[in-house]
Amino acid sequence: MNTVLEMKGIRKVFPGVVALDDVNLKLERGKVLALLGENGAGKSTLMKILSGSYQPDDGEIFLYGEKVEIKDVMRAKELGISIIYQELSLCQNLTVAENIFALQEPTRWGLIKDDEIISRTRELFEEFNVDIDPTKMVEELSVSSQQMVEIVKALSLKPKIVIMDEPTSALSKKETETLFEIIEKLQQEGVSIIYISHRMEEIFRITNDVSVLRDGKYIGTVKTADTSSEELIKMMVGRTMDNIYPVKDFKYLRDEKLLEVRGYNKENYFHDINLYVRPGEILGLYGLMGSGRTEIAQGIFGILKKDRGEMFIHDKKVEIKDPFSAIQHKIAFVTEDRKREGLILTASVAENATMANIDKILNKFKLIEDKREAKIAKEHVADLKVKTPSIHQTINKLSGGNQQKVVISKWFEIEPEILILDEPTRGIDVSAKYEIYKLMIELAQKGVGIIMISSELPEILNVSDRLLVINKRQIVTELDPKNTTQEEIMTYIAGRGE
Amino acid sequence: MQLKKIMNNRYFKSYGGVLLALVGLVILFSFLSPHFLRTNNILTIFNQVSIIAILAFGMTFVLMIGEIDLSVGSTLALSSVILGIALSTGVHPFIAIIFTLGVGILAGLFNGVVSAKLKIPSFIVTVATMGIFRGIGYALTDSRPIPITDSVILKIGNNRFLGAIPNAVIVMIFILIVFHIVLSRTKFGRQAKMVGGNKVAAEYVGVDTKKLQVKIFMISGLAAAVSGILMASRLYSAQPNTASGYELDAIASAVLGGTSLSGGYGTVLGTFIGAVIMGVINNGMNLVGMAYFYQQIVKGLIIIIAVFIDVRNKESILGKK
Amino acid sequence: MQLKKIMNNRYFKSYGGVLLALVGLVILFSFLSPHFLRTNNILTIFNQVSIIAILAFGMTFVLMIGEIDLSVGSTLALSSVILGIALSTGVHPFIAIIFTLGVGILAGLFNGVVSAKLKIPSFIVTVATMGIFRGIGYALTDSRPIPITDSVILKIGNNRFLGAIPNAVIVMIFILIVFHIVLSRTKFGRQAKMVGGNKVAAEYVGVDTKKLQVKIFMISGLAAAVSGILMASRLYSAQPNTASGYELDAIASAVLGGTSLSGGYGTVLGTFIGAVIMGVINNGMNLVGMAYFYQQIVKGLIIIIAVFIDVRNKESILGKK
Amino acid sequence: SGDAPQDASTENDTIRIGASLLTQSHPFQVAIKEAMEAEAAGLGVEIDIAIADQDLNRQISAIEDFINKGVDAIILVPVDSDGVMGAIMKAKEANIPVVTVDIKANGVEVDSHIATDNYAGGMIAAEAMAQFLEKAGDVGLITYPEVQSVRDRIDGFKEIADTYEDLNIVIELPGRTREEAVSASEDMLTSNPGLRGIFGFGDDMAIAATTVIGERNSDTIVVGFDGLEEARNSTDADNAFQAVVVQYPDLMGAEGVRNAVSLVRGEAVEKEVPVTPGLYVHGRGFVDVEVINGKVNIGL
Ligand SMILES: Nc1ncnc2c1ncn2[C@@H]1O[C@H](COP(=O)(O)OP(=O)(O)OP(=O)(O)O)[C@@H](O)[C@H]1O
Ligand SMILES: Nc1ncnc2c1ncn2[C@@H]1O[C@H](COP(=O)(O)OP(=O)(O)OP(=O)(O)O)[C@@H](O)[C@H]1O
Ligand SMILES: [Mg+2]
Ligand SMILES: [Mg+2]
Repeated sequence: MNTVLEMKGIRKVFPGVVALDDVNLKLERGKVLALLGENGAGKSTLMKILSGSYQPDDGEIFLYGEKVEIKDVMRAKELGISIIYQELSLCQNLTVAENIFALQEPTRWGLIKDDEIISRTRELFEEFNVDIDPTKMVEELSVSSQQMVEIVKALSLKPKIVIMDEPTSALSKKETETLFEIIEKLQQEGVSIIYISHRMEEIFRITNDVSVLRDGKYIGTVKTADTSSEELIKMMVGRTMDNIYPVKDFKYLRDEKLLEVRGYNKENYFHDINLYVRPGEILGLYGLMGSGRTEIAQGIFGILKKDRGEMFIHDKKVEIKDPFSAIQHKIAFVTEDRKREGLILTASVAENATMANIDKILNKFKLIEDKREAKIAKEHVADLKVKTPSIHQTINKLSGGNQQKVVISKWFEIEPEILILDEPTRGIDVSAKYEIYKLMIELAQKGVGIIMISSELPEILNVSDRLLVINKRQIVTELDPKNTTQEEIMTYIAGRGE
Repeated sequence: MQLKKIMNNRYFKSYGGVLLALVGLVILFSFLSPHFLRTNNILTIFNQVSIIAILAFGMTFVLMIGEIDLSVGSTLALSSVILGIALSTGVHPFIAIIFTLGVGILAGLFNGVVSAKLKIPSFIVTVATMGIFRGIGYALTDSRPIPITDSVILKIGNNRFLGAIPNAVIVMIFILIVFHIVLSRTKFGRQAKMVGGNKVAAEYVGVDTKKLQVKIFMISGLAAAVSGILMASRLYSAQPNTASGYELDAIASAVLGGTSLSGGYGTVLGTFIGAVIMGVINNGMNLVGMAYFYQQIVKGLIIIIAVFIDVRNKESILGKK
Repeated sequence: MQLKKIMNNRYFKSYGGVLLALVGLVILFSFLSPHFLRTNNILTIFNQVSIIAILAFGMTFVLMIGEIDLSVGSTLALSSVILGIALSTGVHPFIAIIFTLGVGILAGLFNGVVSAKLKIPSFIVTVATMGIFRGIGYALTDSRPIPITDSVILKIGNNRFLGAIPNAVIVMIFILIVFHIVLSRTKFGRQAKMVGGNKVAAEYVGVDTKKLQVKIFMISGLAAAVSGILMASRLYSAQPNTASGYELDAIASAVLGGTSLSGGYGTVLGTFIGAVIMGVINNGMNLVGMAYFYQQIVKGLIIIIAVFIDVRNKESILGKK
Repeated sequence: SGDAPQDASTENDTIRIGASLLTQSHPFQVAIKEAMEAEAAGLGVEIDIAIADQDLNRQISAIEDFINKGVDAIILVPVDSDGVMGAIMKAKEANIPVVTVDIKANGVEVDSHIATDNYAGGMIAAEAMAQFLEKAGDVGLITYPEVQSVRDRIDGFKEIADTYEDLNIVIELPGRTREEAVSASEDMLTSNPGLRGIFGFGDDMAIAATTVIGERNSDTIVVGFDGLEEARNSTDADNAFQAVVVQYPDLMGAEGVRNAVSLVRGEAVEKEVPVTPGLYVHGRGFVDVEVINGKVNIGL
């Protein structure tokens, strides 16, 4: 008997939402099962039921053929189930080692043996080929390092089943490779893995089977080897999609510099940045983790204060000293960390959608007009197919991908001329990605200049008109995405060394 | 179903729980005392509540952005001392009022600037200014009350509008309406809500969070100064030792009314309901003639129960895990 | 460089700022009063500080998990009343002490259960129990102090260990060491830190956050009861009206000592330094003979400055954008 | 707004009195309260007692509630002499007689006022201090400047102290509760090692000073105020506590209720019932005192 886990007839209802309806799942020993579905399909909810954070309204779970009740997180751990959550869940105020050994600390006379925690963390990092200082505070780490800590933390328990909910969305290329090696090793040790991702190439590379959910319903399971990306998309979306990337049939509208940055510099953050973007052009920024792309964007947007350099918009010199003045100059910035920088989690979908330009929802008495707000919010929800029971739903109740859509949509309200997107499609499903690309093209058609930061090479190569490669906080080269390859790009980065 | 429709109404969601608690209390006390439901007593309750309520209206703004203002009682006292001093120099009462409001705003400015610009937690800043403002009030008066004799000022807190509704209640309702609209319907209020929900995200859409914080403390200071004027009038004197401990009542009113202490949620109208609950408890227990110790105990229990009803109500509407 | 090494030391990072503020105050007052630096006065300061400090040690746990306990002053008073009553029934002082500590823990249990299990904000719960516990204290004594005559109890707060160090200081240091170790070195303390840093993450790891919260309020109640015993002994009587307003001093001590009000950061040792700063301010101003109003003003300003130094110090070490 | 009293009389015949007291956290005020309750029980009248917690606004609210409830008479220990005026005027508008106890009301006439003269009491304390110290020496005061009655005592004390050239008040520290008074005493003895006397505005403060002096083996003496049992016992004992000015809260409380009842029944009462404070001295018990024309004579 090779079946490790079976979930049968799982149902879970949230107010206004049937998140899961009669869902089945089967996991084999030493296999990687992909769980696929659009944003809000119920993947995370199903996994939270398996890991004990949610209780199902109906359905049964069998482990090694025996029925089990997973009443809380501790129980799941005891049963050998470990999870890497979609949202980072580390304690920022503790060190790396303290996070990894949370609740498992070795003690002597009731006192935690700090030295042992650190040395054992080192051993774990060596085993999994991770390079992070165990004594560092988590708040000092980059997002991707935090994600690696999260992964090691889940594996430190020597689980039989590991759930990975979009583990790579916060990882750079190099770390993604490390993760794949880890997965391979785990498989050989007989560990079973449930793997959630919106990146097709990953699914085909590392998984054995694929189960698909749509709108909380179980659609089916196929062998990865016997299927194609088209078929999977059809199962997910319910229809065929001819193209993953919409066609942009122009490079730019006018050969003029909409935004130009000359000699931007901030010690320790970015050096001698020269770049420009034309109306209707999509400029891609590619680089490895820590290469400083986010910081460059933050510099342009006035969050990081440059110590040298000039900026021109429509050839006029401008001084951007804070986000307010950036917005005054019609610059919009979709940040990469939606929870920390993008969303008001306590507010509704409507309030989040309109927050970048409140003036737009004021009536002639300068008072907020509920109707205007609702109209705008409904447009956004419809345009980006945001899955929510109502525009008044508190946004933290939405699935991750749907939250991301709202984060992007809010910037449309300032009618930006320059749009900076930092990892805009992180955690977004294929059809929504398509919608976002289409939106970018529509904006470009209207003359907006777009700067897109992405860690996904296929995306950056297909979507951008011009590509800048960033390494060590500098621009190393400019490439034409239509006439280059992934390999060529990597040589610019690898060539310069780490 | 009709009931379900009501239950799902957005306003019922916001206020349902506290209103329920309030109605419960009113029913309780009208059984316990025949005097409770008389028009005159109702007006008395609103009058008694007015000072705390106005403080709490200002406090709602402060709590909304996730900060706290423990200095409101002291600001109230200082303002009323300033009013007393100004009047005693013989200036026109109108000028004296303007001046007093100015001092209240200035006190708020100080709290706001020190907390926002020097990045000191507002709890600490306002614990400190709680002592500082009161100390200044004592120093200015040598800790003696200043009698208020000006008839205009005395009318504000003691007369009744059209012979029916106490002026203080009119003032309170006026501020209630203005503050409620500002918080729930203006850009400024929306920004405050954003800052309370996620400061970084608010900064990224161009909100100057420091300036906003300063303004919000100024609103709280202004509210305290208005209360200070009402207080001086009601007490026929400016008392430097007045209103100590009122900060906690103001905060409790706001939280009873559904304002979150960690920011992001709250309405001025809810705070008003919260303040009325506190007033009904105090008045009702006095009418019943309950002994002092038991008043303290019962008040505490009622506050817990009222918040519990509200928490339960929100949960049952919003659902839970 | 040597200095840089010191500046980067973990302990300097934690305590550097407050210690700097403390040293500054000590230098200031030793210039202002020739009596300030005498051994006996230093011991007096520690003795005077002991009660607030012990409250603040318990408060540090509560603040660590992002909650607040405003009832500590009332719990202190209630505990000391219980001690007085127990002694007056003639039980052995040892039994009376155990009983008193039990009541303190029970008070904490109530706060913890109501806030954690009923999901009512601890601010509201403890504002309410602040009134409830004190009301009970008044009701039990009919608001009259109970004289304490038992020699064992009187020794606790008034005698000196080996004729030199006041017993209350010994008790304080003992609790300081135990609490510091529990918070910084045990699993329990680590869980508290996790809950304060990221409650959801702590729950995902399997921390029973509710149970933890209950325990933490019990610790705060225990600390208040210990303070209550010292207080009764020091005053030769159990006073139901004692220690009102101490909660703010306790919180201020903890925050001065680097504890964050939003949870996740803080040490008991830091809190101790904070409490000593408060004690030095009070004692120093008394020695100088400063008038009452100015004491309030100056104390407020010093608190702001001390926290500012600490904030600046942390910023300059960690660097900023 | 004048309909309330009639309601009450039609509802039942027992006389109902509302009393608003300064605080419950002070034994002196507790003694007043208990005397009132005892007297009311004896006279067969109902009494409702509300505690203002030293908050004038709360006191006024309590009076308003009494008026709405339709009590027949109101007894007050005013939180503040000036500030209570408005509330008293409201009571008068509603035709409810008002009696003040312990602290008087300014700017408005009440039907009866029963009180110790705190100012005179302060003078007596200073005179006693001067006698014990043979008219010379440094003296410290423990004060509570926020409270009117305490200010009166301190002012009275200062008036007499000023008449003795060598009797110097060198320090005044706040000590609003017994524990604060302990710290204040410690600190004033530290900074003034030659201090010869401490005046505590209340029993708690005097007792606190006495214990601190005892711990330090100093020969400083203490004079107190209020003179309830605990303080008188301490005065009798062999320690620093030499004398205490005695008030008679029980007499004042009882007299207040009696006058209130008389007023309701339409009987005449005395407008002013002054209660001269006494002086209780170590080893002597009560001694004769008299205050005339700003001079104090003590039968020591
Ligand atoms: N706590 C909650 N309260 C209310 N609704 C919820 C809650 N959690 C999830 N939902 C809803 O349940 C549905 C499924 O959400 P879930 O997070 O499982 O989606 P997902 O498949 O993981 O999507 P994504 O790819 O965007 O992460 C969504 O419609 C979401 O809005
Ligand atoms: N000391 C720190 N404290 C908090 N966050 C940090 C710290 N150092 C780096 N980070 C964060 O880590 C992230 C990654 O670093 P960086 O921004 O330099 O790389 P990047 O090119 O933007 O890469 P990516 O977009 O893949 O994260 C950034 O978002 C940065 O804000
Ligand atoms: Mg998900
Ligand atoms: Mg980045």
